Amino acid sequence: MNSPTYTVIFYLFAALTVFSAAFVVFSRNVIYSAFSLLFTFFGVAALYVFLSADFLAVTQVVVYVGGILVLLLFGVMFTKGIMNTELKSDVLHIIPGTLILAGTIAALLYTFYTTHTWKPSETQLHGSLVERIGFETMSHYVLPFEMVSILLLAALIGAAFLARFDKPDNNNL
Amino acid sequence: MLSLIVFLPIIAGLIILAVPSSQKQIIRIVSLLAALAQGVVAVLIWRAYDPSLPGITAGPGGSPLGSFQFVEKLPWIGLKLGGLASLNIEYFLGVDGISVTMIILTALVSAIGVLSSWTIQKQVKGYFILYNLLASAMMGCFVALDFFLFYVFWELMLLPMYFLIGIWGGPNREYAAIKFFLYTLFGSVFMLLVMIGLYFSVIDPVTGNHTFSLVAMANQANYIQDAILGPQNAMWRYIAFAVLFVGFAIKVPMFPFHTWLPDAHVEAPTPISVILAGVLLKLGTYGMMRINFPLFPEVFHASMYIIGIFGAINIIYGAFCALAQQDLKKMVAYSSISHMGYVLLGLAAGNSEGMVGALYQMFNHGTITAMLFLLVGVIYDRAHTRQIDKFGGLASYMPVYTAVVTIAWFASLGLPGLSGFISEAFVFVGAFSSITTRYIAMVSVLGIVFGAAYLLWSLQRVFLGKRKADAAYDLEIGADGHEHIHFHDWKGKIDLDARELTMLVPLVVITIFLGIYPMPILGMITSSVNKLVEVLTPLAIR
Amino acid sequence: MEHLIPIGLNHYLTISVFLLGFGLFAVMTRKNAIVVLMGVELILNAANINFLAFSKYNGGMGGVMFSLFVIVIAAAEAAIALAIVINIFKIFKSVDVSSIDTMKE
Amino acid sequence: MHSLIQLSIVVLLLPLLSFVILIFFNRRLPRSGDFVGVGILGTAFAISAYIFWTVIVQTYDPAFKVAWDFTWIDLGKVPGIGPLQIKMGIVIDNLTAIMLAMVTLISLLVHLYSTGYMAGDKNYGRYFAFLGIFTFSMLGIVLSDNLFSIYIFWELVGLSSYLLIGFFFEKDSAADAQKKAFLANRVGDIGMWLGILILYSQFHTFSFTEIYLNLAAGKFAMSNAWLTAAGLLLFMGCVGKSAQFPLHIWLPDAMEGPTPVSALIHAATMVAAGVYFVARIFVLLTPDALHVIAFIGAFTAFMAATIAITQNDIKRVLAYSTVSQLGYMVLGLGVGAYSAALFHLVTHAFFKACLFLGSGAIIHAMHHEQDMRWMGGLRKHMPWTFATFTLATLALAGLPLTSGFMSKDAILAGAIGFAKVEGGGVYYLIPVLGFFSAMLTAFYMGRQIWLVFFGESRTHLKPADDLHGAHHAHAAHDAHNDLHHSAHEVHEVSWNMRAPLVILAALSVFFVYSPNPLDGAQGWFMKMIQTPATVVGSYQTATEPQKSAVGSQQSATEGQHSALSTQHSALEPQKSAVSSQQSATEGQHSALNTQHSALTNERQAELAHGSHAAHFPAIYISSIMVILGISLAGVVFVFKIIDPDKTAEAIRPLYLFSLNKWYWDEIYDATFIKGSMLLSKMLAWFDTNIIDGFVNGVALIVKNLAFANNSFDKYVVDGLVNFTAFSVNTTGAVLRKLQTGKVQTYVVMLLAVVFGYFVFYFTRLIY
Repeated sequence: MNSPTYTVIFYLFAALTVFSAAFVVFSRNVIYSAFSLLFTFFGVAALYVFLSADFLAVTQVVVYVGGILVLLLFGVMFTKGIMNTELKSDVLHIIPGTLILAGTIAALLYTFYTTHTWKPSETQLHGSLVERIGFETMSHYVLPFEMVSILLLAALIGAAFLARFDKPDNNNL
Repeated sequence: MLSLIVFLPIIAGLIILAVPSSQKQIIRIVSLLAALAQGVVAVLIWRAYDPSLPGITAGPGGSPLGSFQFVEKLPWIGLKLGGLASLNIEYFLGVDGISVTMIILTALVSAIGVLSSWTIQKQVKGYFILYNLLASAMMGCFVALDFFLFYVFWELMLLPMYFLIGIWGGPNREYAAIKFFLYTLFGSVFMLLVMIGLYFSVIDPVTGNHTFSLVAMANQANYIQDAILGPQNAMWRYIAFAVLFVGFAIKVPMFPFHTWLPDAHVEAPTPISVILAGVLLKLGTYGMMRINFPLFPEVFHASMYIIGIFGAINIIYGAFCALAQQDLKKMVAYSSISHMGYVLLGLAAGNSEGMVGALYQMFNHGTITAMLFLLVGVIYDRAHTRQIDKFGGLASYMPVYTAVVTIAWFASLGLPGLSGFISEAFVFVGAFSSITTRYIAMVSVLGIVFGAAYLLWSLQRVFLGKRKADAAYDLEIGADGHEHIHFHDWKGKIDLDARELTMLVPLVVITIFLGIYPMPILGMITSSVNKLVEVLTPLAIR
Repeated sequence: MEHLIPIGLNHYLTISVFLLGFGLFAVMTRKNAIVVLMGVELILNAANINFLAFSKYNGGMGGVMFSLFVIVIAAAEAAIALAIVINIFKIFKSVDVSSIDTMKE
Repeated sequence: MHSLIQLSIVVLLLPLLSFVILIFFNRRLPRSGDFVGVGILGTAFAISAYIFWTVIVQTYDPAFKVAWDFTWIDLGKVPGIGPLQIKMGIVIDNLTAIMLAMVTLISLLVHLYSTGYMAGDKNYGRYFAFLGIFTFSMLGIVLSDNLFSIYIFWELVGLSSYLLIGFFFEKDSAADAQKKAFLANRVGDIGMWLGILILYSQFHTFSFTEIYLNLAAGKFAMSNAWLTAAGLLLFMGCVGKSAQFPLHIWLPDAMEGPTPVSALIHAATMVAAGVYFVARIFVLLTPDALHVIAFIGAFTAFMAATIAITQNDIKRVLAYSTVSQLGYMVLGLGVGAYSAALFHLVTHAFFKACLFLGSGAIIHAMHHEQDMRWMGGLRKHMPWTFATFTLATLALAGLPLTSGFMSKDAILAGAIGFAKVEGGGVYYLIPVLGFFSAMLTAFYMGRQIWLVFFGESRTHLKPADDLHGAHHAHAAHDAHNDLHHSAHEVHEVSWNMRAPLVILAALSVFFVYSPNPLDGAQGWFMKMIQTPATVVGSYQTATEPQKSAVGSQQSATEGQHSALSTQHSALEPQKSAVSSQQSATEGQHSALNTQHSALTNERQAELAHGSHAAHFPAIYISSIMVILGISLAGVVFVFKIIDPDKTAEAIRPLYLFSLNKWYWDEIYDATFIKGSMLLSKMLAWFDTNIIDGFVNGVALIVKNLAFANNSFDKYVVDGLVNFTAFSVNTTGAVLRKLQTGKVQTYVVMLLAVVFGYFVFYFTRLIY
């Protein structure tokens, strides 16, 4: 499946992801970053499709785009609503930040491209994984699955508890 | 079953962790329930125990199942140490006659201790969590058959003890706590070295690997000939024995390593004193019987005389020091030094009578000394002093208390009909029957007289006669025209109240019953002790 | 140029490296707590990409499952984090992370 | 199980039952439940009287014996020994039956008496409970068939004596006395315990019969000296319990207890337990041990008699006379007059109990006045007491027609015979001391009778400052009344205190024991209690040939061997099982008898013969001595020919020596008590300062080293110190900068480090 269209589409999505991610980071406006994060997530989802993990792609879209991102935006608006601070957010120790950013990226890329000893195995994943994910979830990963669900429940309750207002003794939380 | 009895208190501790610290009553009740459950399991073990199996060494075919009971054996830590060797440590629990009595004792004393902790008001949550941790560690020491596991529990015991003395103790508690801690740590460091040495000199006959299993170590055939602690290195074996012995002797405590005991007791709160004297001291002698002697039988046989001399010194020296004390609790502390001397003497005898006496003395000293410390705590709660000359004539005003004290005191001085006598008698019978310790026994019989002397003297000064001029309580004429006493800022009952009676009465009953009919305990230990004696006697004499 | 086509493992890794770098950068530099959270999300996505890529080219299901769990946990984390942010605002009257230095001394 | 055994078990447990009932319920029961004690003791006495009847009167057999035992402790299969069990058991022979009846009877009478004497005490019920546990443990001693259980009950008797002496524990004197008694007994007990240990270490058994069989079979591996030592150590128990010199000091102080208690415990039963015990172990005592015992007994008898002369407290006179009489019994055992000594034990128990109860009646009537100097003239007021007291006194003094005469005379006869057999010399000291003490006894008892009952009441002579003596709390105000009209207040005691006096007095007349008032040997007692055959004769013939005629020695040893073979045959089944125990004991008892006949233990034979020969001389001498003593008392106190005070002045040192009880208390206090106190103080000091000091010292040394080092730095390399301080400052400043508290700064650092690692890694990778 190395048709040029495939490659082109891949590069499109890759670029979308990376640039929007960069925009997320570098834009000064929280709202903008939030929206560009939306594109990043879409791009990642697309990459998941390329990685033949369609189920995950859907989950990505549903959870991230439908959940987290809305949550973030909600938080942004929300905080804006209750607080009248401007949405510009300035930065601190920018120099070490950039240095480390560049350094990390460079180092990692260097590693990848110098030590290219990846040996792709013969049995690669193909096609849709939904069924296998279902099997795995119910067979191998049933315990993590349960634990994760409990964790999620606890997290939601905790979030609700933490975020509630009108308790005067919130200050000691 | 054993895992259950070991980890019950820790579970209780976890539950307590979840209880908000304001709910003191719930915390207390939870740990009381845990202690009672532990007691129930102990009773089950006692009933299900088969006294015919000897224990000590492996049964037929090198497997412990033939001789130990309730065995639980799982691989626990298996490390490849590269060039050195592979470190395989087992989670190996089991019970024989030597440990089953101690299990019962531990369960009993920890339950009593929880009851007497009821009056602790300061940081109840932390106190009971530490207490339960301590209880688990003690129980673990008694059931562990893997040296490494034993060591883990042994060290695990120190920490809670340190804090329990250092936080809930008396005025001079930090000093006492750190002293206790350093002393015991000093001992256990050497124990660690010997443990490693033993590991590399013993081969498990079943698996063929090195092993920490005490059962395998107790069989001299499993030693590598030219290993560091193998049969050929006599000198190293002597050194290892001495070092290990010191490690345990500190816990006993044996003269001259005993000075941590009086301080620790005087500073510790009553329940901790009860635990300390009731169970922890036994761990020293238990360690000797389980580890020190059967692993180095020939060294033990060579050093019986010295051990006996130390035992005699403990007996007489402790009695004399107790005679001179002004502080009631300190006197009791020295008395327990003296009584542990009997255990040492019985062990030194190296024959069945002596060993049985020693083991039985360990049990009885656990119950009796627990009683003594509880009683001292009772009077301390009321009068806020333990100075003997601050009392006098209490017998007229606290009859029940006096009666219990009299029983406890006489049990401690070895009155026939109470359990202490039988054990002391057996210790002497054994020590005299073995030619090695005959003259030592003849000397240490003096301990009987001086024991009676200090106990009766304190009894007279505290309870008999009339109230002293500077006593810690006042006389007043009650409504019924009789004289009563009242202690300053003590609101409760003057005589023993219900809680104190529930602590004391079981101990009294046990003391009397075992004094009249000792077989319930002796029947369990005899076969193991006979086996142990057989292991200890060199082939030449056997 | 020939190693840009066909699409191989390195491509995905590269993307994930970029996402990771940006995420780190956000976490390091941005003062607005919410942007910091976004950075965290980016990092998580980078990790996911790695997982999936490796599991695709290795043929195992482990990576897939793991990234699934990562997504779930990310959701939980986002919820909690936002709640925390709101609390932070309640206490410090701002979402400026750099102004929250009560741990100092 | 033999029916007698069952009955005896019932007798043994009844007093314990009374103790349990009374200690728990005395507050709830009417009259504090004294009727419980009396009733239960009555039952016990009835049963033991039946046992006595069956054993002594019906089966009139000197060798009567039933035994029964059960396994108390099972030590399993002990390496080197084999199966090892410790048995508890009961043996009933004539001696046991007699003691049983005697103990229960006296205990019953004392219970009855106490209902009058102790009436109105605030711990009335507890008192009877203590009497119950005492009786229980005393019966235990009597019935035991092995050393271990005897030791157990021995100590229990000590406990109950402790409790009863200190019954008025508010009095410091009582508290001291009880402590003293218990400790003195303990000293004796450890000796006894060591003796038991010696025997056990040889035979791994505590049972009398097995030990004796093994001994007779020559299984005693240690040297003969050890056997003597074992005998003497066991005798130490008797020394403690029967208040022999040098442990006699506790008995007079024990009079701090209630008077009935003194009668029961410290005159009749408990102190006699020592003698009983020596009788039980009599057969294993070597001649050397017996010599020591005889001398100790004689010395004690003499010393106590001399002390008793000058005492003024009515109870103390009796106490010392008790010590003296116990000395007689021990002497009798020592000289081999076995049956005579036990005979004296029984007779003495009755008349001494009578004397104590009488003195109790007097004290009761005199409102707790115990000093004989302030009594007098009680004859008219208390006729019953007077009559019984006098009769008992005559028995104690050993006048003919009384029980005391027969027994004491038999002992003295034995002493003479002993001296003859041992070849005179120093051994004649024993009979001499004995006779002299007989005279002294007569003298001080005459003095007591006179001071108490005759003359006029001297209550008003009492100096006022003596009122607040060591009497009861309310003695003082009572004595005040005595000052004015005591004579009218003194009156005869009530019936429940009178009846015991009468019964006991009746039991101290001769015909109870023997038809012939001059010869106790014709009585049932001396016929029933016969000297048992010693089991150490073999060692004698082996080690000390000169002791026995060499001529007959071979025959002796041969006969003994044959006896041993018969014994083994009897020994084997006896080892087997509990069921066959009784028959087995019968069997080897006969074996012992055959051994007795075969062994021709000449020493005992000669002793018996000698004492028989010395019978009539003893009668004459002792009667003369007694007459002398009484007449002397009369001369001094009745006819006032010699003024006691002047005599006392004349021989003041001797007088003081006797009045202060030979200064034993002072000596012991100066040596043992003070010594051990000092030692304990020293050791405690050593403990806190040396040992603990060493522990703390180590820490201190380390600390001081650090300090020294520190000061060195400070004063020598100051600049270095300054530089250190400076550098520390700067580093601190820098580090503080780093520690911003901002999360992101930390993240930056972290990542910087990670990145640094990358760099390091790649450089290493490249080169």
